[in-house]
Amino acid sequence: MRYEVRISGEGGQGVILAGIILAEAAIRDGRNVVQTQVYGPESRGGATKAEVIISDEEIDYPKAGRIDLLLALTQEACDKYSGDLKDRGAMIVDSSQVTALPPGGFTLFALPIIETAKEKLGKGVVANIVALGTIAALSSAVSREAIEKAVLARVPTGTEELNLMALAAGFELAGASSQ
Amino acid sequence: MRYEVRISGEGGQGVILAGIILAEAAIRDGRNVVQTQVYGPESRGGATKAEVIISDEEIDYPKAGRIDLLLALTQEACDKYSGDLKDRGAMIVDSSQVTALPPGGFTLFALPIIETAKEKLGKGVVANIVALGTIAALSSAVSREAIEKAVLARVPTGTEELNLMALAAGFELAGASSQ
Amino acid sequence: MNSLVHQRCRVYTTEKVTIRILEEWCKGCEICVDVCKKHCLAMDILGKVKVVNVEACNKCLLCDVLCPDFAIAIE
Amino acid sequence: MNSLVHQRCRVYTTEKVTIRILEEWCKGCEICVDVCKKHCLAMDILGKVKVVNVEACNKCLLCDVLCPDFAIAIE
Amino acid sequence: MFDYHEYFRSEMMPHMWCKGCGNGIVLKALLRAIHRLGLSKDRIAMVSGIGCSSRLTGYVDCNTLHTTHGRPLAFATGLKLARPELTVIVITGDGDGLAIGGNHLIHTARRNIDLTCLLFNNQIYGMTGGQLAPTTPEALFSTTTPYGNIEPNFDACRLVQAAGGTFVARGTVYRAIPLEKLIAEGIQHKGFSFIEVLTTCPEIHGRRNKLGTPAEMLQALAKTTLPTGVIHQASGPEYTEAYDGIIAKAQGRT
Amino acid sequence: MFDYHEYFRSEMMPHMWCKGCGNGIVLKALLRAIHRLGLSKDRIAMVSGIGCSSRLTGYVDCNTLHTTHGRPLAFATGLKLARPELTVIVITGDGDGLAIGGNHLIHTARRNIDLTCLLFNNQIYGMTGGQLAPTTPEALFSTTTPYGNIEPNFDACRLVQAAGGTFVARGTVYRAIPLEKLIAEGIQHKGFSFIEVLTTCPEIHGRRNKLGTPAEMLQALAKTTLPTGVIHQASGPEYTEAYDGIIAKAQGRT
Amino acid sequence: MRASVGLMQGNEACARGAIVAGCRFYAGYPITPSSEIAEELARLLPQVGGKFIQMEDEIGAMGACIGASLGGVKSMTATSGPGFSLKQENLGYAIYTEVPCVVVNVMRGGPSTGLPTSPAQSDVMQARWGTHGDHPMIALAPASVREVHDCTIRAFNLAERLRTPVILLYDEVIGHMREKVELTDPSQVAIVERPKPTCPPEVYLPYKAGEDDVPPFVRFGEGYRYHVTGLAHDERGFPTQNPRVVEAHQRRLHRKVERHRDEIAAYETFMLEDAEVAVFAYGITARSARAAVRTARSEGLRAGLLRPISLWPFLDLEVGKLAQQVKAIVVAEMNLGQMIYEVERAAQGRARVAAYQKASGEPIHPEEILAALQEVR
Amino acid sequence: MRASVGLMQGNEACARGAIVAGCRFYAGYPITPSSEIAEELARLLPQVGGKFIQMEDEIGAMGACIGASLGGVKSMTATSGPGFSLKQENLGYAIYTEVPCVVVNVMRGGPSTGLPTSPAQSDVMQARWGTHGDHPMIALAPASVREVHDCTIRAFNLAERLRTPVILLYDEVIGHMREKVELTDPSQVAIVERPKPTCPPEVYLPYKAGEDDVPPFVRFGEGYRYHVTGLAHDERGFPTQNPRVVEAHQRRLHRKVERHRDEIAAYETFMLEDAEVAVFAYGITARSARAAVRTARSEGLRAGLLRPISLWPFLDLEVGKLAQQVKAIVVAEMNLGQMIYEVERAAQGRARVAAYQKASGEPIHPEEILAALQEVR
Ligand SMILES: Cc1ncc(C[n+]2csc(CCOP(=O)(O)OP(=O)(O)O)c2C)c(N)n1
Ligand SMILES: Cc1ncc(C[n+]2csc(CCOP(=O)(O)OP(=O)(O)O)c2C)c(N)n1
Ligand code: SF4
Ligand code: SF4
Ligand code: SF4
Ligand code: SF4
Ligand code: SF4
Ligand code: SF4
Ligand SMILES: [Mg+2]
Ligand SMILES: [Mg+2]
Repeated sequence: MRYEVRISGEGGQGVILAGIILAEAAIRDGRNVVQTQVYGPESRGGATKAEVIISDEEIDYPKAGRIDLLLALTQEACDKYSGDLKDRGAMIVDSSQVTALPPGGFTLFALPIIETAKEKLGKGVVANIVALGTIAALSSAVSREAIEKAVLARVPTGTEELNLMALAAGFELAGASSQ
Repeated sequence: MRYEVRISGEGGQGVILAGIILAEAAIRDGRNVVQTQVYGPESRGGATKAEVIISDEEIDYPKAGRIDLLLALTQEACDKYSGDLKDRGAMIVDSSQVTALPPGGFTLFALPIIETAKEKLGKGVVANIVALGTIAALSSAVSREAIEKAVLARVPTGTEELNLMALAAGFELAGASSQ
Repeated sequence: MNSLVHQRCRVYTTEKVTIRILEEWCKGCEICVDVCKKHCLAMDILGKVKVVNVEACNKCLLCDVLCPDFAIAIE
Repeated sequence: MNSLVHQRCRVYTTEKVTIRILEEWCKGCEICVDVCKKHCLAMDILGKVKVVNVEACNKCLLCDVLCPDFAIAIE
Repeated sequence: MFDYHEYFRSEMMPHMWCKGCGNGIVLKALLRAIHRLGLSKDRIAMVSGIGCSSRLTGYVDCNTLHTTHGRPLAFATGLKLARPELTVIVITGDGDGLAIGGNHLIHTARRNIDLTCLLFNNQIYGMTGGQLAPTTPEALFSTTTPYGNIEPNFDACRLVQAAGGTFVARGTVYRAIPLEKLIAEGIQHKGFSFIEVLTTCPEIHGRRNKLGTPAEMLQALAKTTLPTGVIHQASGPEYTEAYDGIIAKAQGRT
Repeated sequence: MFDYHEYFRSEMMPHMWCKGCGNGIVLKALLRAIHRLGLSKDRIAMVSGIGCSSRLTGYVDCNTLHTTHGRPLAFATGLKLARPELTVIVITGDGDGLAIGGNHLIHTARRNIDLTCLLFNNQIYGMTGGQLAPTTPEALFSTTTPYGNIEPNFDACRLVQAAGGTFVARGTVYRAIPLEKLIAEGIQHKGFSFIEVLTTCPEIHGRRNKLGTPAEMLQALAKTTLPTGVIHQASGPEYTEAYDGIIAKAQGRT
Repeated sequence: MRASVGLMQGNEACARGAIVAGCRFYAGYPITPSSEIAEELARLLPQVGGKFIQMEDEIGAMGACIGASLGGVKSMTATSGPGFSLKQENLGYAIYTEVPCVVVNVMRGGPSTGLPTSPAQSDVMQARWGTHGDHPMIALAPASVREVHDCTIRAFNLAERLRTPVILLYDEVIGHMREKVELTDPSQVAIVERPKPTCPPEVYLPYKAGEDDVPPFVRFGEGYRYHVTGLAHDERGFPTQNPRVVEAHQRRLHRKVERHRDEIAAYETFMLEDAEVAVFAYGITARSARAAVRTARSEGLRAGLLRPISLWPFLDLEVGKLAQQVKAIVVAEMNLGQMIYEVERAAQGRARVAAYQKASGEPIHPEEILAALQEVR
Repeated sequence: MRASVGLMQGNEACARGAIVAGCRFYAGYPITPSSEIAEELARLLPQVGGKFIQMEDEIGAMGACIGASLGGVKSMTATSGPGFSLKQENLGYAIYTEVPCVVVNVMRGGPSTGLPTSPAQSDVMQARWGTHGDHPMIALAPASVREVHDCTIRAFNLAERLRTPVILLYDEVIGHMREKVELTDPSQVAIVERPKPTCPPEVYLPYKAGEDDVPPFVRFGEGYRYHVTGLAHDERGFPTQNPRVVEAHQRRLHRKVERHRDEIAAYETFMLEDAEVAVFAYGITARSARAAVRTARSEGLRAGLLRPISLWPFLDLEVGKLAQQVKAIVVAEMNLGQMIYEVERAAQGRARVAAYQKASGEPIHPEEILAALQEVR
């Protein structure tokens, strides 16, 4: 089964890194994976996105087209990148940033991702890891063990603790919401 | 009938100009003509040549291959460029410069072209025009009237007289020789 | 067209000076805030510039001249 | 190989100096003739250089150094 | 007061430059200089290469030509020869004008053709994401000098002067009013005018090398050790005028 | 006494240069300089572009590379980086090195890589039959300036110095012994050495502009108003050595 | 400038044709065997008020040419192999931004520096495909001095008519040989000017084409202020990444040339009516082929010649028809196989396609083609 | 450098493959979307004692690459469309002087500046014909990150083995995407070194080839002093205009590649055994084609895929055979018609050849190919 995830936000939020970690987690789970992103001047500042396609089969077409799960950290990203979300797909948005939602039938999870990062963890920069936690929790994309290891393998030494906490916070947010 | 003339000598002797004048004379006679020459570094100093093909029909292949008349002003030119002279073709050489002749069956005219230019006309530079006179006289390539007009049209003003004399001297040399 | 752009501006004005802010275009670089020696300007929570003390403005024009985004104009 | 080249040279010699001319290579530019203040050199009728006064040579080497064609050597 | 918006193509604005990028400040100075000189938009042609800075031509409502990387001076030379009556302004970057386009720069300077060239020196290749430029200071990092840059950099003004440029100046985005004046003087100068503008790339170059906020980077330019202002000015025959002499000669008029 | 023939490829001699062409005199000076320094032929690489002067590499019995028009310095840069132990000498013309190849010249100078570049300035494009060069004096004729040249010309030494060259010298074929010394010094200099050689093209340039016999053209060079000798010398980190520092860093050895 | 009968060199004919066509700007960089075009224009252009500049390299020359054309002046550049390679990037720019100009490549032996003073026909595929990205191409290949002159004029006419660069390809022999030529009075020659907008500046869209896919063109400085960019652009000339706009533009560029195929296509047939074997040859080689066909006929072999004058777009239809008629087509070229690929493609297996190829730096002799014809008879 | 399973970007895989292949020199000039190759090698090369230099332009980069290769170091350069156009002259030099090197072109939308961050497949004909003069060409077109890695190694091996530049062509999507890859241990990878002379310097002829048409190669500075020139040259490397020598050299160059066609040729077939319609697609498009073929099969359409991995020399034989087997071949490419010309030629009318072309800057979607297959079924 092909599973398509799109993580979107704004330049500097670590959206690409989140995509890479998600992809690496999937590999740890023994699955095939392709990760793509936006390039070029239009990705500086402004809205940006990373896409991860996970599958047990070979992945032929590498671009996302029918998104299973979309995460948007900003309103602009949500406006720009939610078009390809499949019918009845999952949409995770940052509840403080995204206020206007696109039309369509999807399962919405509005979570205070950035706030959690800033306030609970004291570091706005780990919002992307919190976001990853919510994705891992709300989908069957990757296992918890895999995403934890993947996070540890990518983050700068000395920040492991913080990032694990951020991930856990994401799981928690999602748990609270999906209950 | 295709008639091929090759005029050869050394850079600076005016061999190319002679070829051009011969070609222009042929045009005055109402004939078709193509003129070609050697290009490139190897034509500086050293041996050089100009070829003129004259015909009443269209001239397809523009390069000389079976030369009807070859003129060589230097030994080097003669060595290098006499190869394509056709069997029983005509070869005009400067008698003071060319001493070793190539093997083969041809009609030879060894004429003191350079000497004539230098001594009779007092100007070594008109050797090419003397040479033209010999060619016109010894072949049916162009009419005398045409070659005279062609010479006049090309030479610098003020030198018309000298060049016509040079041409006449060429005719004379040839006349003397073909008698 | 000019007037159209002007209509989109937020205007702060006193007798001496008018400061126009084209919020749409402001990218929030904070250059204007930094260069204003009179502390007239500050960033709002959405990362756009706002005028906090129009009275203090001495029309030095630094903000106007140095805003890379044509988002602030002093008249 | 050197000696082969040397064998092809025309040699003019006195006790003080040996002038070698590699006629084959001389292009007749007359530079050597012009720069020789001692008038040792001249052109022959075939446009090659020849030594006309080897005695006068003071080994200034100008001809050797300035011949562009490696056609004259002073020893 | 003067309104920049008169010179914009509204469809193209706001511009694509990053938050705090110095390019916008140069654009402003340029527009003020044009305005100050009272030039008609119809009579101005702007020619640029490829790079962040070179995107400028897209924003200005005159005759604009966004060429290939490094070649704007060559295109501009042809255009100027075809239409000497146009004011031709060339916009280039330190990569565009000094790396791939360095040869056109020195030859255009040598010919002394009446173009005004603004070289945006932000010490980096901005557009392509931060590779080494021939202006990147030694020891700084870029994506292609991960161990620090070992290459000495060009003094663009010195180079252009040595090549024969007759108006050579340097300004900075921090001193935007003097910059405007330099640009105006450059445009008025008959012959090739070269104005190097020290500008900032906070997004790519600043971030990687921790050079501070956009405002801090601007302020750092105030302390440049390079000379600023008009560095060299000379007079000499201008190329299109000299060519008029050739035409007169060819037509037997002299 | 020293015998040039030791350095020749006998199959390629005599050379193709015209009667009286200055190139042969430069070749001589170069061979003497090499001999004087006692360099082994195996350890010398000569790299040239395209032009009469660039044909030089064909004649010398060492590792020789006759590249594309204007690019010898780029090829040489790669070669030198691959084999820093080789003495790399670049032969170029005023068209090859200053027209089409001008950019490589200034960038090679900037990098200060240990190459020795001899630029044969004969004021013309010899090989292609006498077109304008960026060194052709104003008002002179060439096949592409039938009404006289209107372009100012480059001062190559000034340009290279402004670009950052650390050894800049000018010699003439008339003063062939000092030239030999300049070349030797250039080769010994650590870093980029540039030697402009004022030489003559009697066959094409001289003839068209009635500049006299080959000997007269040589002698005219004695009166050049351009400075000769070593014009500039400085020290600075040499590029391949600096790169060794990068390797040490990357390998954690510093 | 009054032309008539005379001896003229190929490169000179090119320069003169350019002047007749209205060319008033030339930027170039010398290279054998094309330099005479530049040298001639350096002399002629200022006489008619035009301008000549020798640039620092071929890249700059191509750029200056485009700049001048945008200034409203008909422009040209000429070069040979190595220089043609260098011009490719800016040539693509001219195609994409639809700036008319004429680019001449006098072909010499290659690759690389090769044989600077010898003829070849080995840049014909490069002429089609040399620049990166998708692009249409128009290229003409004259076979005589007279035809060089006329094709140069046609090249300008097509370039201006279709707002695109046109390439003129001929080899060193044609470029350097002098031939008797008879030229039409310049005043009798049809000259095409670029299509001008009829609308006022406010509504002018520089890349909006009408029916014929050619957008009207106005030079810089006439009040129609617009933007020209080599980035993908919309009808206003502004950069876009909109896939539909990009695709539409790309397709229009191709269609522009495609739909004017008949206006561009030019060829000559010789004794082809009843031919059973044919030669396909262009440029200098076609002259030898004509001689070979004559001889073949005299020896009883029903041979004929198809001589394309326009090389690109390729004469698919004509070659397709030919393949139906004849048993075999001999493709004779001075290269190791270039246009033969196109002939094979167009022939679709309907006739045998045989090669006669030569890459020695010498022109192909009629007897060589005759032998090739005899082999496939 | 121990490789195993991991996430890797296409351009990174290229850089890593180069290191495994023994590449120790890179000269380049940044351009999107190829820059990551340079950036990665700027980091990796000095770690293994190699060298990286950013040159002043692409022309210089190509030149430096050739210079370094003559110095005995395996060398590479990478670029995209505009830079690839600029490299053409020196690329021809490398072919003609037989200097091995690898040239990567990560294709983006074009022509001209085009769409710098969008994929395209529109430089494949340029890869074959971009430089002037007759020349053979080898080009590989990987379709996955893993294949980029392996093809880079193969490119070096072929380049060294055959003393010729090898081109690696892939598009922006392949260059930028990250994918799970499983890499062989570098120590298990077969690495080819250039053929060395066995004779002493006195008798070494740098351009005299043996049986296999590849002359042995010795780097500069080893006592085998010789001359390298882009002029036509003889076996000693010295300039010549002798027609026989020139022709022989030209033909050997072509034969050198031609005779090793089997070593070079690489392709993949997918469900082709019993196919009645086939897709011909390479690079990124082949991935969509594979998906389309799967779906077609599931819908009862006997479709298959021929995916060339080596683009040049063209797979004439394989396509010829395919044309005999199937009813129709859909050539799907991200351009307005390039490899389709070759397919048409090789098919010789035996199968219908249909095009699916896209030039919008977006990759072709599987459903588009599926529709094209259904149309020709
Ligand atoms: C021939 C070619 N090579 C490379 C590029 C890629 N490229 C685009 S902009 C650029 C450098 C931009 O640097 P600079 O000129 O300093 O402009 P900036 O973005 O810094 O303003 C490069 C290398 C290109 N477009 N064309
Ligand atoms: C790309 C390219 N453009 C042009 C040429 C033609 N060309 C060969 S040599 C030359 C100029 C030579 O002048 P210069 O470098 O001064 O050398 P000289 O012959 O005067 O020694 C030119 C333009 C070429 N070979 N390649
Ligand atoms: S004009 Fe000067 S004082 Fe007024 S807001 Fe701007 S910077 Fe501050
Ligand atoms: S300088 Fe301009 S863009 Fe920056 S914060 Fe101030 S108004 Fe906004
Ligand atoms: S060494 Fe001096 S004196 Fe002797 S021949 Fe030569 S130039 Fe004359
Ligand atoms: S300088 Fe040399 S080539 Fe010239 S005349 Fe003297 S010996 Fe002969
Ligand atoms: S990348 Fe740098 S130069 Fe480019 S727009 Fe952003 S800040 Fe400005
Ligand atoms: S053309 Fe000039 S530079 Fe070239 S060899 Fe002849 S004299 Fe020397
Ligand atoms: Mg920059
Ligand atoms: Mg020169």
